[in-house]
Amino acid sequence: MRGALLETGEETRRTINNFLSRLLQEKMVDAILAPIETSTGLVTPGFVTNPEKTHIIDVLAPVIPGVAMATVVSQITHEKPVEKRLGVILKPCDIRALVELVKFQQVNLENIYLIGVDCYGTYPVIKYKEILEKGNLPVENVFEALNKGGETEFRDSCKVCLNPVPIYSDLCIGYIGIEKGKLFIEARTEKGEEFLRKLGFKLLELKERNRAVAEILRERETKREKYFGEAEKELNGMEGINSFFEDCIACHNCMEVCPICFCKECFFDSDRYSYVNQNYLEWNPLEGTVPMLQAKVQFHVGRAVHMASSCVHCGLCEQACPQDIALYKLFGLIARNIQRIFNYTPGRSVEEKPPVQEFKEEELKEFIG
Amino acid sequence: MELLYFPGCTLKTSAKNFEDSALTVASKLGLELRELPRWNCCGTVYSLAADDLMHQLAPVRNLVRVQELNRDKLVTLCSMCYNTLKRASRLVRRNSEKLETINMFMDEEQSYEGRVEVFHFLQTLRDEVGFKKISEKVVKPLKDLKIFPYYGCLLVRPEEEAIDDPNDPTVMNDLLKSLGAEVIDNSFKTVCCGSYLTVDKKEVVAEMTYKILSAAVKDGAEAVTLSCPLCHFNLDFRQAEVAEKHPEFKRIPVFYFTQLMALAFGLNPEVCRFNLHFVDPKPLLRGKGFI
Amino acid sequence: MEIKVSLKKVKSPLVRKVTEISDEKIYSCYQCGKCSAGCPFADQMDLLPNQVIRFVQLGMEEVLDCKTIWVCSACFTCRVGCPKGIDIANLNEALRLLHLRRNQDHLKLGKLPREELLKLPQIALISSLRKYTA
Amino acid sequence: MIKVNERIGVFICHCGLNIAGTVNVEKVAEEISKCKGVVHAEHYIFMCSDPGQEKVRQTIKEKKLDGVIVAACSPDLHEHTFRSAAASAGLNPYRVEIANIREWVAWPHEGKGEEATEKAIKIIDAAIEKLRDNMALLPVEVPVTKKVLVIGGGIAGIQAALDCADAGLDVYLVERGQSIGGKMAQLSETFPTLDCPQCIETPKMTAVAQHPKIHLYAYSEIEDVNGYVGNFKVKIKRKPTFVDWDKCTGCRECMKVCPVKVPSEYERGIADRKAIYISFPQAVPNKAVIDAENCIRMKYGKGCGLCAKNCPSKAITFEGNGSIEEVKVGAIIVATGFDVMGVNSFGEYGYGKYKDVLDALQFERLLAPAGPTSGKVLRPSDGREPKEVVFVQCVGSRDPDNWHPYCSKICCMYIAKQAMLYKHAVPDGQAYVFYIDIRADGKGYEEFVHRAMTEDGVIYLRGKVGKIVEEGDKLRVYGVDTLTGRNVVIDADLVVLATAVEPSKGIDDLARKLRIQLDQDGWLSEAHLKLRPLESLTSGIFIAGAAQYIKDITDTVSQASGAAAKAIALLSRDKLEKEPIVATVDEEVCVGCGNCVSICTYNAVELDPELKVARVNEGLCEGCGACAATCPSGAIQLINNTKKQIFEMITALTRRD
Repeated sequence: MRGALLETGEETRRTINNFLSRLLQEKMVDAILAPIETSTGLVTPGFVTNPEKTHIIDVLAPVIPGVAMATVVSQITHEKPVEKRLGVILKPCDIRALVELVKFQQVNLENIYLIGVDCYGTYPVIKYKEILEKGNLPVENVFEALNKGGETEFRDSCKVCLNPVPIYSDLCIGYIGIEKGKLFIEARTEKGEEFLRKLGFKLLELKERNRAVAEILRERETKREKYFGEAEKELNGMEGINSFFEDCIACHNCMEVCPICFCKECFFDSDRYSYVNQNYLEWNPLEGTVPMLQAKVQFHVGRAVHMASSCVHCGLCEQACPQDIALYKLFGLIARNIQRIFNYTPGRSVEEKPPVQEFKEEELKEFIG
Repeated sequence: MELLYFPGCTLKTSAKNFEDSALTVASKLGLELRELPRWNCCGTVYSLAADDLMHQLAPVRNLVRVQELNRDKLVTLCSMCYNTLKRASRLVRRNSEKLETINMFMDEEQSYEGRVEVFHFLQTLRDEVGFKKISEKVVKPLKDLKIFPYYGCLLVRPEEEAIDDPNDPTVMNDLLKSLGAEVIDNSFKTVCCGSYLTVDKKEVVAEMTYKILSAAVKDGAEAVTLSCPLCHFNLDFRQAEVAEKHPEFKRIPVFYFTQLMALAFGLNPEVCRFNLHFVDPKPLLRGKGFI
Repeated sequence: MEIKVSLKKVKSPLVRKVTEISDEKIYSCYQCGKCSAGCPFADQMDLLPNQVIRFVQLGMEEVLDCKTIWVCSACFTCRVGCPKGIDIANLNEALRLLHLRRNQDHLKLGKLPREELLKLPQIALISSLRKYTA
Repeated sequence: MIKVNERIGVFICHCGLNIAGTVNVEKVAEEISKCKGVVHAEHYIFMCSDPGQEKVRQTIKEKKLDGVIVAACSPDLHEHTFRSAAASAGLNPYRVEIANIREWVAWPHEGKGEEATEKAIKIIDAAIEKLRDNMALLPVEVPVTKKVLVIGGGIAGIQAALDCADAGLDVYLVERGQSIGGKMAQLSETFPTLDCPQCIETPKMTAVAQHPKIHLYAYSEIEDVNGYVGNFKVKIKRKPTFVDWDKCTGCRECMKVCPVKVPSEYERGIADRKAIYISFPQAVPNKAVIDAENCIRMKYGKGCGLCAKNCPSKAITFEGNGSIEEVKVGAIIVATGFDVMGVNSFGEYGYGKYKDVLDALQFERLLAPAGPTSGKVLRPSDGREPKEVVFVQCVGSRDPDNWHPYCSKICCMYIAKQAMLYKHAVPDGQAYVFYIDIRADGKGYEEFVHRAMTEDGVIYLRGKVGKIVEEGDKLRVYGVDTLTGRNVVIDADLVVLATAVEPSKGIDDLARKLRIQLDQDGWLSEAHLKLRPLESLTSGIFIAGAAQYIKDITDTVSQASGAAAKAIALLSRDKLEKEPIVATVDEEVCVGCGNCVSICTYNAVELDPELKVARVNEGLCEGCGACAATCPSGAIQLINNTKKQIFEMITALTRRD
């Protein structure tokens, strides 16, 4: 894949933002949807239309506060396609979620240009705020922190993430496998290449990047197996799942932040779902105590069934849980297993049909015999 | 009533007991069995070959003898004679061309016209005398005597010549019942004893004898009855070989059905000529008080 | 062992002669095996009765050397049972006659022990001579 | 959810001893009578009998029931019976539910009475829970187009078309070949009567051509099918013939001068046809087509044109792209027939390599009086009369390991016929048939095979052929006769292979367009092998002839008339009533993800492009419930099978008490 190699020196964020300014200046896009810096130093999705104002954009911030960018794109394109040409900056998991939402007709990509960004991983919001408070972390220092083993503090889903590099976008801002002081802006589509050529970049290929990515993946695959292996042991059976959700307060935050939970009204919040709470009284009176878990667990298991085949492993559910329940451990595990069964990788391509939309006679042989 | 009767070779020699008992029993029933004058060998076994008419001359010649007397019925006692004469009579009746050829061969005889019907004496007893009449003649019912009626092949096969149902004949059963005997019936009653194999494969016949008799004994039979001198020889004489090979085998006497009739009718047991039997029936008969 | 089947074989003297002598429709046999199943002497035979017909159908001369045709007592159990109305006993007779008509006697009475000969009734001697000698 | 004044009656069937032999029906009735809302529970020896149904009717009236449960056999058998009974007593039929305690309980748990009884109670309990929320429904009414589409112009299609047309229905008969007639038209004579197809099929073909109600679309294919029972919209593609059929008189002058020879499909490759052709003398329609792939003028766009010059009616145009016509029909009969396995198989027999190894359809042409040899049996290689012919049965059939697991069914009979006809043609020749066993199960069939064996002296050898090797001008056939236990060698002049019969090529594509199913071997799936063999699982689409599974002519014609009768019965009504158990969408809740659209086999769901919500076409919906299962928000649900009802049923089944 060809792209442009940019000299950044110590000025990585500014180089990126200058590049984004030029997209606006040259009228290649009318607006950019990107994480922009808030007054507290965190980031939030926002539009930039003025090329002079791109300094507010912070694409490398190792944090995802609030909902996924894919959800934002869905909000603005679900009814009808955007009329202006919009460049959207997304992390790899965000892009995969976006691709899934396209398949569920929740996103319309007309007039949208996707600009992906490499992502080593992200901190929990709380942790990121702590770091900001301590050292006012500039972007360059993120890389340094990482070199010193900073990623041990990443969210669990990031530690075992197999997609540090976007797999679907027009352009990709890459730093993994690129020597210090440089950035590689890769063109993934003809449109992307056209952008780079119009901006006067010389296009070249960088093979060593693939090697670096492969190395990260090797390491993470081992970690991932170990992580889910432990999870499987811990969560085995209905007993395990019941106790896993004991402290759940049924706030449904996990659902709110999940990019794949796109329903208007959750089935489990609706009158279409009914569980007679009086039934608890009839449950197993021999043992003497009955926690009113059923409805809560049904919600989680039901939600898992709905989203597992398309789960992009962003881990936002876990970050959103006020009770600190390690939700990714369960949902990630279910998702991994189901995706394996159907040999389906969410976000790989918009052409690939999700399992819930397709019946194949030869599937699930091991279950139905 | 007078009936023309064809004795055949063996009834004049080793099966004299069959003939004597039959003649006496018949006269008791008001039948006169008049021996066919100038009878010759029946042909012994029916010749199956379609291209062989020579072997049909002997039986047809016997039929000519009947025709010469202006009679149209011939009765036999021996099953084999019955079969051979009957089949020959049917062959020439069905096939006028063959009859013509045969007649040409026998130019010294008058031409056979194909009218003679051949019967076995058991048919006469069943169809003309009737078992009711027979039972009326019984003075010493063969009470408690368990008898296995053995039909063999030639009374009942092939089906065209059979005197009874080829697979489940009952004529002798019914006769035995009318004599007051207890009938032991089993499916070996129509299984071939080995017939003429007795000459050069006597071990085969001995084995069949063993199978047939031991099945009957197992079902409780104390004696066998039959209507064929060859079957009689095989089932009676070959018991010696059977006993040699199967030490547990218990010999049982073999009667012609006419002998049992003579006993039941209270006739002089002399006509039964028990001395011609290899397995002596007298101890059994004495034990039951029939002699 | 391989057999060669050909037009020549099918039209061979064996098939022709057996048909001529027996007047049986040998190709009518569909090999159900009921003849063999019912034969009281099958265990003494080297070829089962149905195999005898099969050999004839295919013109296999070796059928003439089998023991079966000399073990058959022509009791007609096979004939009574045959669903196709074939008289297998008759077929065996035809095969025996193919020997006998060449003056190849199967039975030599002189070889039997004298005391046996004295015991045997006429009916046995004459019938076996009729079946086993020319 | 208990409703006020619920009045449910439960009727438990003994099914003789089928149920009562295992399930304690008395106890079931006793326990169920304690359920909330149940005002009546009884058991009876045969609920489906007249007195049984009468009990249901009586009780509905006397106790003013508003819901009925019949605990009996599978709803497949008697759901309709009891719904009708309830309806006649004034209860809405959809307020009747069946609890299957025979197939689900009594049969699988025979000998375990106590557990079975408990399970039966639970299943009835669950059915009651479902019943509580069952709505009273009226059937969906759909209009009817009184026209029929028949696909395939073989003897099955011909018969079905004639029967429908005679009943007054307009029939569109679509045949992809130049002529109707199908495989039957290729046969020499037919077993067991030895009628020639020219004598018995040609009159029917002519009748098709002349029938005012039949619209024949020869040289045409099905492009697209839409709609539903009573209301199908079908696009028929007329393939370009390059001849103006209005002008063509079928005089065949064109065929005389065409210089291009190609193997004739009708003669199955043992003789040639021209690039412009009419398939066979009795063809219907009697109109020529140009085979564009082989015609010089069509290939190069110039040159030749001899046919056009010779055509007295100036019908040959070399132009046209065909056309697509749309017709509306109420029913469809699929009669696409079969093909026989081709030359790319059976290398061990030299099929496709040795000229004198033919398949049986090729041999039919050699035997046919109007065939390329005028009925003389002559070897393709040297034109000599073969004196020894070997027929091999089950080539590719009953061979699950290499080819097809099924029996091709017609081969035993047509091989007996071919061997017999061969003997009639060559009285001094000999025919041999290698077979595994002979399946002659029709009227006069066994006798026919017997005749081949006995009267025509065909020698049957029980066994398969291992290989065939060319030796000089002979074919050495290595076989076995398992009856003698010997290997058999025959030096044959000609070998005929009864190659397996396969579903007609292109049937998979057609089945997709029709939304009907194929079985594992590619034959059309019937709705029920025993009880609904003429129907596909899609209402309004019927199956006739060998497309369902290979059949002989007798069976094919019977089934074609049967399928026609089905179609006639369907279209005898002005409106069709359809099961109201269909999917419905809560548009407030639907998020428009399209899962349901994508998963629906019947194309019954569409997304409203404006509102971005799913819409169900009740005419098309078969009530399978796949959409409801795939909808994450429960916006689309199946009437009377709502998620809520299913939850209540599960709760009832898992309740521990």
